[in-house]
Amino acid sequence: MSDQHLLEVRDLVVRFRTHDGAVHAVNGVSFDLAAGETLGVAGESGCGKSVTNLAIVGLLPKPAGRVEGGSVKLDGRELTTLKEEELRQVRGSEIAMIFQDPMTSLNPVLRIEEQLIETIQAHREVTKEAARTRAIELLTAVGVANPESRLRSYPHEFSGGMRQRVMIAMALALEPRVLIADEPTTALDVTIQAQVLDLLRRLTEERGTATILVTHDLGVLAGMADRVNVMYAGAVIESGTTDDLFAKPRHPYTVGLLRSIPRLDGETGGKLVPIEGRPPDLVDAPVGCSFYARCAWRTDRCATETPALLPIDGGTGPIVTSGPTATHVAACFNPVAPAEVAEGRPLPRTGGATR
Amino acid sequence: MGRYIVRRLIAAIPVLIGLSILLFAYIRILPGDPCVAILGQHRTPEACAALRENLGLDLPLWEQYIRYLMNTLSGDLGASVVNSQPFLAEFLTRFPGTVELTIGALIFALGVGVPLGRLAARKAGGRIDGLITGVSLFGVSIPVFVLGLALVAIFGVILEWLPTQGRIDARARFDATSGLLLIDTLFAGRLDLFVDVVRHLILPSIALGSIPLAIITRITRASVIEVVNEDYVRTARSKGLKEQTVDNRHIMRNAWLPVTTVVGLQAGALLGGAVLTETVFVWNGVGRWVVDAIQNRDYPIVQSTILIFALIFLVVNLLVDIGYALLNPKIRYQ
Amino acid sequence: MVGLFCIVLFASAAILAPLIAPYDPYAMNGSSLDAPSLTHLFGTDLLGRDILSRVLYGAQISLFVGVGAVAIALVIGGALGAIAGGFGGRVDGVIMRTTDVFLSIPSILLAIGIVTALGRGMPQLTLAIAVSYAPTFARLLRGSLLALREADYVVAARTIGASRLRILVRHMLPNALTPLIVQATLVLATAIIDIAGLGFLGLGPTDPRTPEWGTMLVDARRFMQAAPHIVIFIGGAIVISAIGFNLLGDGLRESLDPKLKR
Amino acid sequence: MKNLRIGAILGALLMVAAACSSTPVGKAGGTLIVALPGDIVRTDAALMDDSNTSYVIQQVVETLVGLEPGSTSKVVPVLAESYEMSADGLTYTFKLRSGVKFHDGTDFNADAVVFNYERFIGLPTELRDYAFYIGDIFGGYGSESNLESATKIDDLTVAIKLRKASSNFLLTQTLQVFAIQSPTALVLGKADNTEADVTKITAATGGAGAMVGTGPFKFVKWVVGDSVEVEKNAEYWNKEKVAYLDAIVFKAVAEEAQRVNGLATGEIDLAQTIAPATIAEITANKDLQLIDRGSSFNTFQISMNHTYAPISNPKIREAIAYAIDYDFLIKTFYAGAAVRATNWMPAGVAYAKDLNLPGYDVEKAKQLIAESGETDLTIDFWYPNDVSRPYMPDPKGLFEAITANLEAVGFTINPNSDGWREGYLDDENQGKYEMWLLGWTGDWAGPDNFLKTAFFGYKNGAPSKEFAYKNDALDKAMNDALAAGTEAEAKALWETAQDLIRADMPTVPVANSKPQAAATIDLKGFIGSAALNEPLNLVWLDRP
Repeated sequence: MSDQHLLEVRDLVVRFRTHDGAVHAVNGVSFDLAAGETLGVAGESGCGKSVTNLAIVGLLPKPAGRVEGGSVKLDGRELTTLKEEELRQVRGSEIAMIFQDPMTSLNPVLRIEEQLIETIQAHREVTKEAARTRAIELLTAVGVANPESRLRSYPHEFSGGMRQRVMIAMALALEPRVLIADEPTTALDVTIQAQVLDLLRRLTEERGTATILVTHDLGVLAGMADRVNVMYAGAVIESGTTDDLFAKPRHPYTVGLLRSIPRLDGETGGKLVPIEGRPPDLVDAPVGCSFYARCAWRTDRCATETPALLPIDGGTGPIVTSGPTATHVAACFNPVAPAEVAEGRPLPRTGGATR
Repeated sequence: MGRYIVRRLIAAIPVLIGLSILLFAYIRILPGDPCVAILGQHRTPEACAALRENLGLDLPLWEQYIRYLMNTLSGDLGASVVNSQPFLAEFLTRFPGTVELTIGALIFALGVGVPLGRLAARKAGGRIDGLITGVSLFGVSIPVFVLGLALVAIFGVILEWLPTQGRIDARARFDATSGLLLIDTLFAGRLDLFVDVVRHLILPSIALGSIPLAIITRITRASVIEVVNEDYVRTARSKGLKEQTVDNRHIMRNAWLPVTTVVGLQAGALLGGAVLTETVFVWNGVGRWVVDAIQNRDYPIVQSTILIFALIFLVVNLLVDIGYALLNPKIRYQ
Repeated sequence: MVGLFCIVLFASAAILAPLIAPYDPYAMNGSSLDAPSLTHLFGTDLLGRDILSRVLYGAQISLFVGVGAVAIALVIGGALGAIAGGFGGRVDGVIMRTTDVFLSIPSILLAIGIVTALGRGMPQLTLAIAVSYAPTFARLLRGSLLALREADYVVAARTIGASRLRILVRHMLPNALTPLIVQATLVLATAIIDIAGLGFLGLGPTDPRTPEWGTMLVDARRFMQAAPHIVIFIGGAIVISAIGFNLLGDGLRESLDPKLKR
Repeated sequence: MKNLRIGAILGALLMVAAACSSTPVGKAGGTLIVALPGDIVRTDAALMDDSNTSYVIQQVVETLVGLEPGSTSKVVPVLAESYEMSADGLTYTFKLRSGVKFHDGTDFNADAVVFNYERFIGLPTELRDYAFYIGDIFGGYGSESNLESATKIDDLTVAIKLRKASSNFLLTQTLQVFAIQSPTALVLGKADNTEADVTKITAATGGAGAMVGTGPFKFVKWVVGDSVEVEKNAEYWNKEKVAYLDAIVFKAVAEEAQRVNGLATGEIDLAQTIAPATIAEITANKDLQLIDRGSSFNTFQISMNHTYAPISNPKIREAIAYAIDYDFLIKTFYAGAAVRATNWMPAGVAYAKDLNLPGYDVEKAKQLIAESGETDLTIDFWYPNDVSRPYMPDPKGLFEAITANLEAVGFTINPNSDGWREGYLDDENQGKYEMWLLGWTGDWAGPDNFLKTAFFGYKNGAPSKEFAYKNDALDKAMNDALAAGTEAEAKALWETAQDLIRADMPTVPVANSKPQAAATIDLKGFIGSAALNEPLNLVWLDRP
């Protein structure tokens, strides 16, 4: 491929070994990320969003979690087969991460200073002084007042929003090319959320950092992401530019997601409709469409055959996997017609509702 | 920090008062004449009269208690019934032995327990973990005196690797100045004797340290397993820190906290266990002394030893809490 | 599994001792210090008494004193803990400072002090062990109760105007008992070791013929070289029982209280 | 009477000769580690009343007269070169050795002896409770003491005057209690501090002035609760008996097993007493030697207090004597190193005769119980739970076996025990026990030491509270025997006394044991003595 993407994930499979059997956490996820692009990932809890991210940087919990297939390439360099030491050098400096809960993601017994400096010194041969200067710059950049004195503080002396700013500063400390932000604002107050998101967008834009933004908040995605992947049961089931996806969602699950959040844009008549049922148990290897049990649009075919991620209109042209012209794809045999999006459809009460 | 210590000291006051009341009551609930309990066989009517006067046995209880408290605070902790030696002087000659023994046991327990716990946590669920858990179960289930007897028989008598009794080779005829032989021998420049003292310490330390070892192993394992799954450890890894840095700085700095608390609580168990260990290993310490005192109905010695041991326990726990606070900034600034 | 096996072994030895013991534990019916043989599976002691029978009857003493002591400790400690945790305030303060006092004394020393003051004997031994463990139970129950005070269903019961006592007895206690039961099992292991320890220090039962493990161990110690099997059998009995209760306690902890699972 | 004393003097002369006989030349040097069953109690010889202290003190301070090594009855001169008794038996004149110096460099002379003996007479009231023997042997202090005065005749001659004649005087003066200590040191150590707080007396507690004598070893230090260290006195007056060893450390090792372990590992060179249970182990170890101490010098008995029923009934006491399986006890607990007691004193003591005591006979015991008419056969029975004694190596085991014997004939036993030093001895002495285990190791080889001092002599004119055994005829016989004019008279009176005791069976003597010691095979020149007077200056270590 001539236009190599910054990050290419292909058919990623992750399994967890537990006492109850293997959990199929990620089942063949593929996506690309171009430089400077922001990819949103949406989906319910436990659908494999975070696991995918951890798998990319090789931080799956050991020894239970394992990448069992697929590849992850950063600038064409295969990451899944790297030695731990090589992977370590990638982490933090080329791919950085921000986690959901700023309250627990910072080490409570270490000063902010130590946590920032160790990040820098882990990858750069710099003096402690230089690292400290850099740390102050970073804190200033994320809007921490009195950075010099705040460096001496411990995490518990910061508010949640401030802590997340520190996390962002830490993640951007080495100017990584990819930033993975895993629900960065979920744990924050709504008023703070906006500030932090704003900061994040500003800093990534300034630096041209490609970002994967994971959230279950579609509202956030609408404002932040260039493209959106919707995940369900360890797989991407719909993908497209943010505009495409929000305007014409095709997969029944995406539709469900959109209908289950309040619309702030003043559109009336849209009642809040929860998606009935629960995501499937990932212990059993999935057969057929994983959304089958909860799907109002299901057909018999869905029960036995797994739908592939294909362009929504059955187009035959080349599939664009990144950028503003990305092809809108969905994994569904019986996509939702645009007309039905607003109204929804009741869940059929017959046959196989529980699996 | 200073305020924290002061607050902890103030919190210890009611406990000390309660302890003094308990021990004050102890001698008075003993069957028979307190004069017999306190002066013993060699009592004379004059001595009894003097004692009554001194303790005010005819006064109301609260006044007697005040006297007891004043005496105790002024360092008068009573005297031995057997040889009339004042408690404190005799205690101080034996205390260094107990200090070395308990510290030896603690070093053994921490030095082996923490690495074992870390190893078990790293291999959690595996065969090594199972083995370590089994060993720690055994350690917590085997009484000090049974283990002591076994160690003496195996490593002392059969293999002749290590000495079985006492704190130092009696042939060395060494003049201890502080009574802490590890320090005394070093100061005297007697490296050979220092080694000898260490060799004498090994078996008793293992016997006494086995239960704390087992507990520390378990708590370290549990604590590391818990910390390993903390978000900040994932953060540390995601920053690309070396595994060693993650381990030492991020995991252990936090995992130490519960271990520290347990070490403090084990201080009491160590002092109690010293009583049995010293008996088994003919160790010249407070424990062996208090056993003799019990057999001889030397109540003032028993009473004051309990007081001092309780004080040590409180002080050690205060130190542990301060250490905990130093390790845990959240407490420090509260 | 192993734990259960040890417990069953220990408990059945204790309960069935009169039935399964091959000899009267007091009868001097063998020659002195016999090695294990078919007639005396564990050999005999200095006075020619059958060691197997004595070890079996010894289990009885450890079990009775141990269970008795832990039961008393549970009742005393439980009551104090319930009052402290259930009502709080000044009562709580007084009770907790009192337990602090007792906890500051090493438990074996406390037990020694009590036995010396009250005199030797099984009831005294039981009480001494009980007093040294009661404070732990009091603290534990109080802790659980305090945590439960903020539990939703307790708050709910309070808002509908249930009396404090009723809330304590009906809503809080049943939910706070689990850790107490687990702790009691673990303490049983320690109690067995402590009983033997007191026996080892010569503070065992008044009748020196009583087959108490610690007392027997001191006697056997002199024959460590000549008849090591005696020390091994008695020491083994103590260790196996303690392992049993420790394993049972761990097992209970894991099955009853997943929160405590570590 | 005269014969008796002349005998003693002859013995003394013989001893002098024996001392000159050639002994194999030992190897000088080395430190000997001696395990004692307990720590010493005092460093002031006058305040001593236990065998551990005595064992240490005898190496350091010396008496005017002593016992020949290995003997329990042969009096030999030590610091006195010779002695003679006046015709009325009241004055003993000691000719002192010249050129003897105390360890502090001061001279040993008549002044020193007078100082010490005046101290024995007028010990401060507050210290008298600590000095059991002096008061016991002389019947009190001051004007009550049988010691009237000690007078300096010249620099090397002292006359000691008694109030009434006492045939055991010389023998008692061999006790370590009557050792001569340096007066200078005693003053320095505040030995007679009139505040009489014994803790302020450094001479008694191991500080300044402690144990300053003339012996072959000098006191170095006492680590209370643990060990006592003495070192060679190179200036010892008896040039032929200057110690081979450089030093001795006496370690308190209460645990019998640890004494043998220590011998096996080389941490101990000499265990002063060992448990009979460990004899087999010691003989099996080729690096160790068992040391036999010859004849027995002790009696182990089942003690009884006649205040209590059914003990008060002589038939019951006789029945108890028939109920005991003596052979089993001796075989099991003494490993054969004991003999069945035939008397209340061991066979070697003067005038001791076989009293034909009851043997093991269950039927006879039952029959006597039936005849006694007693219906309540419950007895409170006590044993000490923290010691072993030479005559009673395993009190608990003996107690268990004896209890089983007694229950077999129909008694009901209430088992009791207490710690030795403050509890047991005090309580049995106060008459609180009905039946208990106790014995006596002889201090000197006179019948009075066993029958009178240890057992049945009246205290303050009345039966002792200990046994509450009232027999005025016996008390009179014993007192008369001590003051008897002729040997024949003494013999007759002592035999009468023994018959009286046998008839009443006040207690049940069980065994006379031969307490053994054990040592590393390298230990040479050790002369065991049943009285435990074992000077270690003659001992050497045959090791490179």
